[in-house]
Parts: sequence; structure tokens; C-alpha cells
Amino acid sequence: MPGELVRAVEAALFAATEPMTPQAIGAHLGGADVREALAEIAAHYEGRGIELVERGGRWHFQTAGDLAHLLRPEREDQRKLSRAATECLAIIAYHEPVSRAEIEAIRGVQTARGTLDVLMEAGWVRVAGRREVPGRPVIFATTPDFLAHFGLESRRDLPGIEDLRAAGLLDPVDDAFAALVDGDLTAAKDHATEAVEDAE
Amino acid sequence: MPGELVRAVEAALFAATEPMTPQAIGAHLGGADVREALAEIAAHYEGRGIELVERGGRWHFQTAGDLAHLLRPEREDQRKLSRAATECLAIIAYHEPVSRAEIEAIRGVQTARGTLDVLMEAGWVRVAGRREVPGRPVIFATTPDFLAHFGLESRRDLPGIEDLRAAGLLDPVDDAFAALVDGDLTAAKDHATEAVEDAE
Amino acid sequence: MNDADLAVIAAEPDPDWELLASPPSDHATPDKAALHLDLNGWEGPLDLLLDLARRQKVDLRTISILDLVDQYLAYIDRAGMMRLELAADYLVMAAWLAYLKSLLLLPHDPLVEPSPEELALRLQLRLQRLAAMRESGARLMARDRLGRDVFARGAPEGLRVDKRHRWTCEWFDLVAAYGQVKARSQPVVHMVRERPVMTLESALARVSALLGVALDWLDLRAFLPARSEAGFADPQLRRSALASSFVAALELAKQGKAEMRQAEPFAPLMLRAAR
Repeated sequence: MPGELVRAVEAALFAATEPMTPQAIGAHLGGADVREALAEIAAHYEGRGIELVERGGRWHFQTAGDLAHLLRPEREDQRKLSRAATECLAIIAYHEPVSRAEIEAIRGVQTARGTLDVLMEAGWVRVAGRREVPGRPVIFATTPDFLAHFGLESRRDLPGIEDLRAAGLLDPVDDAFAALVDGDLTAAKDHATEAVEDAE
Repeated sequence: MPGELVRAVEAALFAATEPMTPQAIGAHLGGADVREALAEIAAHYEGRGIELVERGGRWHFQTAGDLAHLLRPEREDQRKLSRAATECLAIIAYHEPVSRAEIEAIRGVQTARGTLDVLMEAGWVRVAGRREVPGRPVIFATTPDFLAHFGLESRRDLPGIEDLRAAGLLDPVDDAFAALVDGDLTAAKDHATEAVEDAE
Repeated sequence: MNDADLAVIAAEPDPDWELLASPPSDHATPDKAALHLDLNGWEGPLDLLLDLARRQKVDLRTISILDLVDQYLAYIDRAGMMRLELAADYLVMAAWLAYLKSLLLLPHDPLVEPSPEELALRLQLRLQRLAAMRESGARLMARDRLGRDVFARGAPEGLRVDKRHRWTCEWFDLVAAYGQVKARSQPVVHMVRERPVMTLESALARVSALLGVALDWLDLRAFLPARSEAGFADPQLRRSALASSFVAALELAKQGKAEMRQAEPFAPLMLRAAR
């Protein structure tokens, strides 16, 4: 069973909002010499989930270092890249190295601050230096992880502009839509014409 | 030497900013069942300057009660609850859930507007729904924080609650009266009569 | 918790009363205590009654209600003598207690319901309940309280889960996104297709010319160019001619140069020169 002083020191350090010197602890406890008590407590906690440590003459309790991973576990969740981020990634992949301003010029819209961060967090984009032009803008390029994720041997495996055109991927959305609607429209028009002719 | 789980639970509770349920601790530690570990830790800390306590199903470490005189802040900054608020709190705790009208029936006076607010702001009392009687009055109950603050494992630990219940002092006057009339009204009447006779 | 609120509540003076004498001492005999007139801080008549009952120094179950009534009435009298404004509920309680006293002292009348003993018992029960809660409150406050007597960890590290996102993107989405960007940024040229139309002017000229030679009502469709005329085999141009001729007919009718009639909705639209 620990002695009164040991218990008091233990409680005082537990409740303290910052590390304390032995003098400060002693002063708090009516001027006692607490060094032995500190040593006893430190020994008691050895190997437990909590430890008493001294840093620069001040003592404090902390959780055992080897348990850090348990106290701050990482949880992974899958997230689909936003459309804006996907566009940025594609532009970087096709045009690298590119600056943020160039990305924006190609996309035609401003790129939100976090968008490039997300791509770097994902490990697909890295800062590839600075462009030697006024303002020395940061330039971005893809990483080997990018190639790995998309199953590409090299950037040359990305489909070319002509491939995209052939696949209809270069048609503006509106045209593609109009093409669809036009098809239907012809049929509808034929009906209308018939009606007029019937009337004649 | 404590086991890994015991160490982890100890560290988690030590690092936690709020009391935790065994479920919450377990969830944090990858779904482990921590109840045995909690019991082991509580036993280990018995008699030390710190103790592991359960309050309303949630666990936390705190300094031992008998060390209060050493740890109380010198600056006597004690906020004292008013008598009205203290009575309200007691009535809510011992009778919960209870309506404002029921509180007032016991105290014999109206409860000032701010009194219940103070208790709710302290986090000790909460609105616990409405009673399904005409007017649907709001009913009040205590919170887990109330148990933690007053060092109660559960409402069963409220000081003297069993005696009060046994003596019928937690029953409304009407019920108590009816019980007395059925049972030992004679005895009570004798008292009253004696009193009358004494006075005469 | 808000310190200020607690302080305010704790210090809240009861506006109905003022302190006239030192607080009652526990050592005072009941008689001496009855002379005290500490009206500060009573929380209503029941509170005052409970304090008076306590000074009988007996179990609340065996208090003398008559003594209690006397003491209460003495207090109220004394307050009256000192010209204190008494809150109404104290006076109501005084009146009720005086009535109870008379019932208790008079020979028992079995017709009076509820019996005075019953009333006295109810008062006693109420006082017991208030006393029980007051004591419980005091015992609660005297416990080792977190933050006053016992302390939680002063500087907890905190528990938190670090969320890490694993981003996913499909190859197709990547390539399609690039296609969209390119398509969006291509210069856009708007072309309006030329379509065969019969203008309103030519329809107007044609309809008014034909009206001049027509003798009687004619279907509007008779005014349209024949299919054999250049290009008028095209159904689109025929529809345009029909629409333009209709508008031309309306215009001529408006100018008073033509009359129009239709037997029923969707019946042939008939047209002739104004007479």
C-alpha cells in the first residue's frame, strides 16, 4: 500500500494541468520533499499503460509510448475523387508539368485550394519544382503511384486526343445531348408533316 | 505485469477527456470486450492516489476523495448552489422524472425561472420528455454528468434513497396519506390526538 | 457552468422580506426562538413552518401541530406589529392554520370533512417531504464532488481517431474528365441552319392578291402555293407557308380588308375579301 505522500504526489500530478517540478509539488503538499515519492511512483507505473516521466526537471504522467497507435488509431475510408479533382488530375497527367494557373486556364474555372491537396494526399500528384518564369509558380506532376493506380506503364499509355475523339469523349456534353434529342425529333417532325399533309 | 488489453484500457481512460462507457472504450480499441480489464484496473488502483470509478455506466479516473484537502485549489472560488437550486436538484434526483408542478408541490413555493436553468446549464439536469397528462408538462431528470459530479455510481447510490423510499417519503402526500389511512392511520392519529391533548 | 449565474442565484435576496434580526441559533430554546423574527430567506410559508417545526427538537413525525400553528401565527402577528408587508401566501397560510387550530380545539364534529386530524396529518406529511429533500440536498452537496474534492486528469491527451481517406478514381473517369475539359475549352461556333421558309411579307402579298380575285369564302389552305411551285414540295416549306398565310390572314382581317370564319374549332378556316 503506498504511503500518504506517494498518494498525494500521485494525485497532484494527475490533476495538474502541466508538468511540475518536485519543488512545486512539494510546495503544494505543505513543503514535503517529494523526490523519493516520485521515484517510487515512476517505478510503480513501469510497464503499465501510464508512465510517470521527467522532462527537463518537470514531472508528468503520460500514456505509454508504445500504445500511441491504440490511442490514435487510423481509420481508412474509401472516397471517390470529386469531379473537379478528377479533371485536375487528368490535366496534370496529360500536360505535366503544369502550374496551377495553367490548370485553371485549361479547365476554364478556378481550382479550389483543397483540390490539389487531395491529389497529393492520394499520392498521385507531387510538386515537381518551380517554373522559371516571373512569380516562379510551383509546378505539378504525377507520381509512380499514379501510374500504378491506373495500371499504366507510362504516361504514353494515356489515350491520345484522337482516341478520345473517336470514343466520342471530346464531344461537348450539349452536342451529345442534342444528337440524342435530334434523333427523336426527326420522328416527331415526320408525324407533324403527315398531319399537315393529311389535312390537305 | 498487466496484459496488453489492460494497459490499453488504462491508457485510453487516462487520455480520455470524458468518462467513457465500456462500449466506447471497446470500440476505440478495435472492438474488444473491456469489462474484465476495467475490473482489474479498478482493483489495482484501490488505495492509491488515483482511482478508477464508474458513474452512470461510464468510467473515469479521478483523484482519491480523501486527498481533497490537499488538492482543493487554494483560491476558494467556490460557487455555491442556492438553497432553492439545491432543493430542486435533490427533488429531481430522488423523484425523477418529475415535473415543475411536482417540484413545487414538495417545496410549497413557485420555482424561480432561472433555478432550473442553472441546473441544466451545469449539465446536471435535462428535459426528459413530457408527461402524458393534460397540459403535457415537461418532465426533468438527472444526467450522467450529475452522477459523475457527485460521485454516484447510479441513482441507487443517492444518499439515503432506500430509507426515504421505505419510509414512503418519495411518494406524493396523497399516496402516503392513503397508505396511512389504510394502514396505521390509527397510530398517526394517536400522535395527532396526543398533540392536541398536550396542547389542551 | 456559468459562475455569474450561480452567484446571482445564491445571492438572490427575497424581495418580500428583510432581515430584522440575527439568524436563528440552533441553541435557542423553542420559546426564545419564537421571539426571533428572521424573515430573510424564507422560501414561502411551508419553509417557515418547517423551520419552526425543527425547533421543536423532535422527530417530524411527532411534532405538535398545535404548537406549530401557534408559533406560525405568532410570527405573522409580530411581522404585522412591525408593519411588514407580508406576502399573500403567508397570510393565506396563517388564515388556514387559524382555521385548523379552531377545528382541532373544538369538540370533534363528525360532519366536518376532512377531519382536522386528517388536515394536520397532511401538513405533517408535507413538512416531512420537504425536510427529507432538504436533507438529501445537503448530503448531496457534501459529497466528494468532481472538480471540488476529487479531480479528473488535468491535461488529458484526448482520444481521437485519425481519419485517412483512401481516394479512388477509375481510369475511365480520368480519361472522360479530360475529354470533358478539352471539349469545354474548345472554341464554340454557333451555326444557325438555313431553313426554307415563306416570309410573312410574301404570304401577305400572295393572300391579298388572291383575295382580290376570289368571289366567295375560301379555305385558307387554298391560298398556299401549289406543290408544283418551286421548292413547295418540301413539307417544311409548306408548313411555313401555312403558318405565314394564317398570320397574313389575321393581319388583313385586322386591317379590315378580309373576313374570317370557322364553323367550329379545327374546322377549315374560311376567308374572303371584306364587303
